[in-house]
Amino acid sequence: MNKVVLSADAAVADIASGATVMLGGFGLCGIPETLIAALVRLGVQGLHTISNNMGVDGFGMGLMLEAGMIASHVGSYVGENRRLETMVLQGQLDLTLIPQGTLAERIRAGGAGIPAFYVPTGLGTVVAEGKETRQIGERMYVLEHALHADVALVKAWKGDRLGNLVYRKTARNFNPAMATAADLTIAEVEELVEPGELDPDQIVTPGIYVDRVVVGAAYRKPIEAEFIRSGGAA
Amino acid sequence: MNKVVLSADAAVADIASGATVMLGGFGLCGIPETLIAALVRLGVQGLHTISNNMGVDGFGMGLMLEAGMIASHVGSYVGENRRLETMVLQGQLDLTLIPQGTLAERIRAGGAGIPAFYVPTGLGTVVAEGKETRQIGERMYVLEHALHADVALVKAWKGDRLGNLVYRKTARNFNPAMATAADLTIAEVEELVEPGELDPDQIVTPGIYVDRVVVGAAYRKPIEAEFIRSGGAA
Amino acid sequence: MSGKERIARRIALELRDGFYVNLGIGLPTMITAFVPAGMDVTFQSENGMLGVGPAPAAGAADPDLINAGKQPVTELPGCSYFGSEESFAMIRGGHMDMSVLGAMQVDEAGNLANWTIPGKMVKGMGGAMDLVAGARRVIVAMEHQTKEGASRILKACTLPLTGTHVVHDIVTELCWIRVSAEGLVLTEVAEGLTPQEVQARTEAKLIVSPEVRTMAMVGA
Amino acid sequence: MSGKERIARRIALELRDGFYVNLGIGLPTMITAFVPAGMDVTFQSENGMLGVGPAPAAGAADPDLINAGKQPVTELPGCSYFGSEESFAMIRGGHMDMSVLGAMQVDEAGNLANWTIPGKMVKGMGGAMDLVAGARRVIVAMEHQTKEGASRILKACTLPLTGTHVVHDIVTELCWIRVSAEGLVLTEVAEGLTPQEVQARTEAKLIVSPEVRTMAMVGA
Repeated sequence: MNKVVLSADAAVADIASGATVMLGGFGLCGIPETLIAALVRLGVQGLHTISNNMGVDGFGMGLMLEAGMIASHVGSYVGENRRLETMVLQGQLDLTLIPQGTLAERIRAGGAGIPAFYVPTGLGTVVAEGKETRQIGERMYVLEHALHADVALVKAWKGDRLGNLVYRKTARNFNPAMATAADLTIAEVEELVEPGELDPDQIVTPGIYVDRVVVGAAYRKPIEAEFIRSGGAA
Repeated sequence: MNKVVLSADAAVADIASGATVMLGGFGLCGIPETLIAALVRLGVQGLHTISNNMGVDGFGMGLMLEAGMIASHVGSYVGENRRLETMVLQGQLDLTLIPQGTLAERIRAGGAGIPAFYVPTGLGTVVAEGKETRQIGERMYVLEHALHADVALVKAWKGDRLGNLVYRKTARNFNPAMATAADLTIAEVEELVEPGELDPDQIVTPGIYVDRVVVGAAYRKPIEAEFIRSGGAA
Repeated sequence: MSGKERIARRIALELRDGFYVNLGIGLPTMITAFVPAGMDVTFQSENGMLGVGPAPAAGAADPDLINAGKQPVTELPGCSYFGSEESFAMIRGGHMDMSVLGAMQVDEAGNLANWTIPGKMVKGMGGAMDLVAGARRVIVAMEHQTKEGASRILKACTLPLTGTHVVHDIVTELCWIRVSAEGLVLTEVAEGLTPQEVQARTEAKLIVSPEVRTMAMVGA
Repeated sequence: MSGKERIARRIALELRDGFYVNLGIGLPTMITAFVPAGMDVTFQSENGMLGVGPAPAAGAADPDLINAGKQPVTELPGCSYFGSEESFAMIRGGHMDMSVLGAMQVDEAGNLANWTIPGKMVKGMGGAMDLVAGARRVIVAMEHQTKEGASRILKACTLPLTGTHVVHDIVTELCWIRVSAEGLVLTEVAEGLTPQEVQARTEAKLIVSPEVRTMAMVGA
């Protein structure tokens, strides 16, 4: 079994316009840089993206925004995108903001065969508008539904050709949950290792969740606060 | 911060009769042998236990059964306990059997602030009797509620005095989920290491979930199939 | 060749390269011996392992490394371990290509009963209800009749169910049956048997496929 | 000493040995500098880390190691990393002893607004709604009034809420307020101020505690 695809362009080639795509990362940390670049080159349109943030002007998903590829977005924080602000205000992009933990749990649920679940988060706020609420025990809760995607693009530190993945420090974030919640999961890794090199007790994403593995290259990994301060010229 | 308690007896000393207690392990693999022995010595009564199995006659939770400490049990498989069979048939113990995956997820939910969730498991069977069912998308689902305990007794491989834990092979099983789902979590470890010795990327149970750490000793770790075959004289 | 071995060899034909498969305790476990050469199939054990290897050599058993039948197993390169909550997220979330389970009864609606007999002691369902609810394809592997000669393939199960409308295929030493919206379709019969002979040993009504053929099997 | 520093030093007094604490971006982060000597407090960052250490030395930043404010941080011995789903399971599940957040408005019912101003661009709530719903104790740390001199402690919030009935305590440079079922109880006032002076700068009605005293702080 060999899930390694030799180029990022080949790995994303069958992603269709209009697809729902999850992208891992928190801020610019642990984002699939290589796969995003390939997706921009592919030039698909009308994507429905799910990602905690949306990059910054000039990097990460910001490049997808600039390419006009995104029709709608579900995330929890999009603070640093001036272009996004303009697009939303002009009605060019449909933005849904939801609490970060609810986002993470809805994605996990999408991978775990749980169609819906109750949370206390957002009760009495706009987040709960139009949603079922109910008392369980002594407290009120909001019903939230699973999120599932056509494609998940995730970034790991090391991986093997069976799709087993490990992550490094806070670059883990949404990547493992998203890897479980799509029909097609493509992982980019910094280092490809042989099956058996990753300690089986330490594998975070078992290969069953991963369809394709791409070795990324030339990681920029800008630190968001510094990147923004320098005007994106890092 | 030092969560290490010097003896298992001291670690369990404040567990009260009538408490709800989760116990990690699958079969006899990864069970808190040392803490079970201490609990039997403590001699509390009327415990409500939650554990996938219930040991075997003469080992693991079988010792608690023999001590008459258990009033009720929630689990998924109790196949190898002749004493349990007798007790249930004589009405001495209230047994609730639920699907293994639902058990695991209900425990995770108990630790994760999710009071209830929907699953496809058990629909149309006795497991769903008396439970809400509802259509979500094209399929019917059953509403299941979180499980939470007064005390969780878990078994890890290595741990540090901050309560960080790692597990070994299939001895992981229910231990990490249970560690999150109790007011008081007591972990027994085979080896105590210094904080920082466990790679932060590899910690499975972060210390926040663990209140007390005990170093276990003289592990017997019988293999269930062989233990039963030899009449418990292993 | 025993009937059980014939069943295992037949199901092995359904494996595909890259499949992730969960095998129930007992008969289904025999399938591991018949994976076609050169084919990569990854076996899951619901107590928390992917990449389950064969039984260890005598004396080499590791008590921390067991399968869902509580028997010692070994590691294959690239295997991984995870907690029960993750293992069943994987199962319930539809990530297993195939689940093969034993049964006491199956019926025309694809209902399955394999976990309890009322009045006798309840042992528990373990992971069976999760597996049938979550796997992409559920194959029942069982001997066609009870030791007393009663049919296990019924018009309607009489024992408490493990799942409703969950079985995709039924394989016995006598035949292959596909569960369809129209009912049970007999697609293969064991060598030397006729569809009529299989029907005679089956309570449920079998729809004989126009393409019914002789049961094949791996390595036979 | 700035008002913000006084707030951070006052909240630091609420820390206890063994506490696990999540600090919001901005003012709350300043509390890390005032943990009493010899006290073990573990800071969580909701992007997936327990045991967050101070900022790295210049040039030593690791882009894979950031806090929820996307600033580079360092590891402390015994730290751990986990995914977002686990991080928020931890938060929502009631495992954080304390969460300290900034606010734009708080009101007499303990409602909090800190994530959006309609008409201006929506940046998103990030993890704030999860934190106020899940932490055992939620402390709001903010300057008492807006730059324009308007009260941030209102009879009822006018901005979209982050959570309802979630705030336990409000700390400003002027006072400590405990949210109770009866309303907002003024328990401490900054040195040199009277309860009446604090009330004059506050829209919400303050119930002056019979034991009202001067605000203390760590290391002051």
